Amino acid sequence: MFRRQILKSIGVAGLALATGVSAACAQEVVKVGLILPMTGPSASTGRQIEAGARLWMAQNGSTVAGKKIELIIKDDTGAADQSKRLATELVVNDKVAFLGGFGLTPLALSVGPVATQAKVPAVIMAAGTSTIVASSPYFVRTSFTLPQNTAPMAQWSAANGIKTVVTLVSDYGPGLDSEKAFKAEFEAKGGKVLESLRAPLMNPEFAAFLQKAKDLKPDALFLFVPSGQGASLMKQVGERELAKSGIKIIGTGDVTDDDQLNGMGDALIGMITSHNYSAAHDSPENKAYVAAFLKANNNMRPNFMSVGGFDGMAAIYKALEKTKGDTDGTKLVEAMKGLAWVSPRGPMSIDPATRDVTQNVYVREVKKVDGQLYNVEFATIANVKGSN
Amino acid sequence: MSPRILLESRDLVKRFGGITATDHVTFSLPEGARHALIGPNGAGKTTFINLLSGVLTPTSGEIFLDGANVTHWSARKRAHAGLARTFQINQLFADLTPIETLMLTIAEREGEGSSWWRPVGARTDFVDEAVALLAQLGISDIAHARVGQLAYGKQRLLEIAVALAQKPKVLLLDEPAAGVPEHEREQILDVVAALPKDVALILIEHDMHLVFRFAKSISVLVNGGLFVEGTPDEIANDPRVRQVYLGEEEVHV
Amino acid sequence: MSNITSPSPEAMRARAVLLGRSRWGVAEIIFWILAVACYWLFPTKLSLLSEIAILGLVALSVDLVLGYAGIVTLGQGAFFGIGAYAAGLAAKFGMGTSLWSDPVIGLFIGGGVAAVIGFATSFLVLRGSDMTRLMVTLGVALIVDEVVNQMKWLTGGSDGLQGVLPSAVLGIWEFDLFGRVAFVYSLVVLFVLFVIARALVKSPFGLSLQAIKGNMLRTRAIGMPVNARLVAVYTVAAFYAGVAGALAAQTTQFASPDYVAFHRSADAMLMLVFGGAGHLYGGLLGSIIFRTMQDVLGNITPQYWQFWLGVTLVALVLFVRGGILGLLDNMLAAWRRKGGAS
Amino acid sequence: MLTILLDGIAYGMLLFILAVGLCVTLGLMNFINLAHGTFAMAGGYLTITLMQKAGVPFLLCLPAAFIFAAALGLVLERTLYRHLYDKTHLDQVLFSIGLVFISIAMVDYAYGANQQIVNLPDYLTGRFSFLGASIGVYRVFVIAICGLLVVSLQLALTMTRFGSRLRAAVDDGRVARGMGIDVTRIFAVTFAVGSGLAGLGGALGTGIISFDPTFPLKYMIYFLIVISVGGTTTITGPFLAAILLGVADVAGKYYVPAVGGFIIYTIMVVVLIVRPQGLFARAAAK
Repeated sequence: MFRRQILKSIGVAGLALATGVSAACAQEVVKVGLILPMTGPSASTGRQIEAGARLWMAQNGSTVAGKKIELIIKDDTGAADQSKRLATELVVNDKVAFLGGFGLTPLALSVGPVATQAKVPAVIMAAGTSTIVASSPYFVRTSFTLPQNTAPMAQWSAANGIKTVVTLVSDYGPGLDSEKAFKAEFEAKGGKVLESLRAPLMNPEFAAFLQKAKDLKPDALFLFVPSGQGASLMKQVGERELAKSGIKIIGTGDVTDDDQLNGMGDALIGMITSHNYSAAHDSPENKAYVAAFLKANNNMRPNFMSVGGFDGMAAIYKALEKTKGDTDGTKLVEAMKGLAWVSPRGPMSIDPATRDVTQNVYVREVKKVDGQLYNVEFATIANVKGSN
Repeated sequence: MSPRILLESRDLVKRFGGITATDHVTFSLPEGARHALIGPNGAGKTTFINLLSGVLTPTSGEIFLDGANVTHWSARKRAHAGLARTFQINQLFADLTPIETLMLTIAEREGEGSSWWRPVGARTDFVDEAVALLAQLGISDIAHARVGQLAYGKQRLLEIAVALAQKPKVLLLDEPAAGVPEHEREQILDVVAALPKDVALILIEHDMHLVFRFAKSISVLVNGGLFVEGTPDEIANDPRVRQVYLGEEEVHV
Repeated sequence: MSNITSPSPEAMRARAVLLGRSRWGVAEIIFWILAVACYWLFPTKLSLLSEIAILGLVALSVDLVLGYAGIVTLGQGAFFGIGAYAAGLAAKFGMGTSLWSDPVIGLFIGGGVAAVIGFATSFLVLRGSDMTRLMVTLGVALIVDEVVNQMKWLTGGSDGLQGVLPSAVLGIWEFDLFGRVAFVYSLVVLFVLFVIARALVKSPFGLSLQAIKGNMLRTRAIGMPVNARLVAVYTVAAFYAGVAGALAAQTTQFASPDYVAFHRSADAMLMLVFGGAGHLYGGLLGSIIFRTMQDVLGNITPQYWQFWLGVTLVALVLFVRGGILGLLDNMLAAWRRKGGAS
Repeated sequence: MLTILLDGIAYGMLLFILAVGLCVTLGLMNFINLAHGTFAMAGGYLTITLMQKAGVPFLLCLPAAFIFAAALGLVLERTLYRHLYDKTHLDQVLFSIGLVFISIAMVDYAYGANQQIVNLPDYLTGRFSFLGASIGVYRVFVIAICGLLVVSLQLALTMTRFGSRLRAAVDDGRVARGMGIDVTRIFAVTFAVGSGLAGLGGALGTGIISFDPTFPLKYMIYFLIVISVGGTTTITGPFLAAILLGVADVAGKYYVPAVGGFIIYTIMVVVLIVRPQGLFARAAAK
């Protein structure tokens, strides 16, 4: 009698709490845990992805294959140890069937081991370094990769009389990725990269680097900075009068981010960038998406991060449909492989071999369209693979 | 044979910018000495003590402790070589208790200061020695109170206890009774008088009554220089000292 | 000194009081029982509890330097980060298989590297006033931060250290997802280091630290090698912070420049002062309250938890002398005076 | 090369205006106010708001920023800082870190986390070439304004009665009080003026440096370097230190970007050890 008493009071209570009760209700509700930087320097990324994801659910209802989808948003403040802890809690306590979000590369990389150990699919809706997906069999990406967005820019530059280029990138994963991709593609096409400059990721002061670029007098200056830093970079580019001294300003779409483009001033007009999404993309799906997004987010213009969130949810819904609601992680990842659909950005698919995103990449020019600055696309490179 | 010289200064000078606080002082303190150092305010008495105890480094001249040239030794090294002192303004550990203060001093003396595994008080012989010292100084009643909250007189006694806990060969007492109310001065006088014979003592004091009762020899410091030295009788009757320092007051020896 | 054969009543009482200083009090034992009980009380919050244990260890290392020896430091976060990277790299190159990546070995590597750097920089802290010590320790922390960011080939720069794969603790307990092993492991390491710190603080060495903090002039007059003691305690504290960093790297299987950031040192000092510096438990208490408050407030208003942190800090300095334990001490003393007990 | 030098001098001058208030208050009351950056941020964000929302011309924002930050300084000093003069350095540090956290959270709430930019008026933008190097108009403007401020500060200190009383109080507070100088009132005024200058520096800074909520933390380190190298007993000490720091920082980032930040922190630690009272100050007899 005495022994049973002890067992009841200490052991059982703890265990029941942890596993028994919550397992029962998993059948009806499928939880999706999004880990986003809602605060800190990349807060704009978190805000855009959340808006994209919620818009998809608003348009496609919150039930798929008989299962009710519940979205849980967690703020990791852009700190990798927080993302990992939140991922563990989402998996262990909330029993999520999907993880998603990951505003920056380090945040995604820290969650890799958790997804692998817990066998839960993790949809990358932002982070752009090419090596991330390979780091865990449960990663699937619906955003973009830097080489994917950078290579077309190099091809266009070589084809349009640009012989020498200086690159200036932020000194972290995606930055180095885009620097390497640009240099490889551009030099393959006969161009010459004079110097690869790197500015610190946190609290960057671009003045000295821009001055150095100006002194090297290249035909063009290639720029990459994370979403959120484009405005202050372009202000200093204007202030240094690089364009006036005959240097063409090129870069990836991260610099002319739709979220900030309008506030950057007319000095930006004429800048050429390459990216996988522009709010001015000419397609019926995009027109509907932008209109709905503006209405739902009091005129905040959607940027490439928002479609990462929007298409991330699309992939989750389609995977659940394929597995008819079965939330087994491995089956879900298998179901995602090879998915293809038309997104507001254009046709896209999940590469079955690498689980990375294959999509069109567009070359665009900054133009003023009825009073607002947009990246107007004028060339398309179809079905660029995410990573090989 | 003449008693061993424990502490000696040769041509000691200390200048602060333009001011000469110690002016070529040559001085020696034999074993068992009961020596008083007197002089008007600003005569450089405390500076001289600070030079002897290593708190200040001399501009020139040398200091010898028990024959060894300690001129450039740190205060810490001199303390280990057997030179202890009290301070004119109490310099104690406010957060510790008297028993802890003495335990610490004894531990440092015995080289046990850096033992970090056994708790304070494991060495019961240290504890007994500390308790005996407190009893000797008559402050056993406040053994476990916070030093910061002790009465000023008790703190002055604790200063002497700490100096004694270092088992010094030479003890420099810097105005031990300064600021102590009248009725408690007697207690300090008795303690100073009862100090062990083999310790050489220098006492800085303004209270002439105490000086003449305690000292076997006296030095008079004026403007940093050694004005005159001698037995209490010689000093009391020396017209120059009277004129410079004692003023017209009649002194009963 | 006449040799007293049978110890006098005062001597007996003095021995009792002095030995009483280091006897484990009831409150202490309850504290640790509760800490262990957390394993069952909060099964879903184990990773948070491990983080609290680790932050407690960093606050304890600041307590040794600030609470006991009186050295103001804004640089303990640097040693935390160094420990994290050293242990992380050991786990990474050990690839989860070889001896190198055994967590306990990792602790000594993390602590050891931090202690070496602590020893090297301890001489900078010996001279100067609070202000210079504050800025020197801050300067050292910034240099470490800069080095971590620049040595990308080793530390992974801003992306952080990838591929940290600690093997099972002592080859037996694999780090599980639920954070059970991580919590027990962190708590055991914290307890072991706490016991050592407690002995150290109650020993003549600890007493000499309090003396140095109390009156530097007198410590030199009684022949204490002050600089040697400060170097020793600064190095030990660096070891403690390094081990905490190693624990963090192993339990989160990650290390990033955020581990060497300024806020790590500021938070550690805040937790300590909040709990009460110079009470040994101040750091532990402070980390529990600080981290739980951050977690609770963080969920309500993620951005503005820092606002409430700032308000508590200002209120703490203006109204509370000596943190919570200081408050308890004063209340206890007041109660004892009123009650006319001893 | 000349461009980098001028950029460095402009940056250095700006740092001096931002830091001078802290140097004097530290020297005067031995008060470690790590939150000095919040007044600079106040000036900066006020300018951003006035220009973006109210379209106030940039030149009007400068005096407005000075007055606003000075008023903020006066209020905080009279209400909170007053209670801290007799507290330990540790308490002062914790108090000011608390203030920094509060200011970061409030600005983050009001303006969001990303960097704010200000579109300067046309007559202040653009560059011209001088001796073959292209010089930013705004940089020259900053050098001019800051140069004016430095000269007027120096004159105020040496010529005016308030200046002499301030210097006496900095040299030895006790003696100054003995001579009947109301040191606390002098401190209140100096604190306000120092904060006002920081606010003005913040407003000027919107053209050169980027403003985000973490500004006070990011620039606290620069202020500490200016104090440790420049010392607190004179005005010229921190001025020379600020210029040295400005040029070293900009040149460092231009020539040896990998090692950039490393240089200035090492300078700080070395100077603190070799000459704790500062590179340029005479040994403070305090």
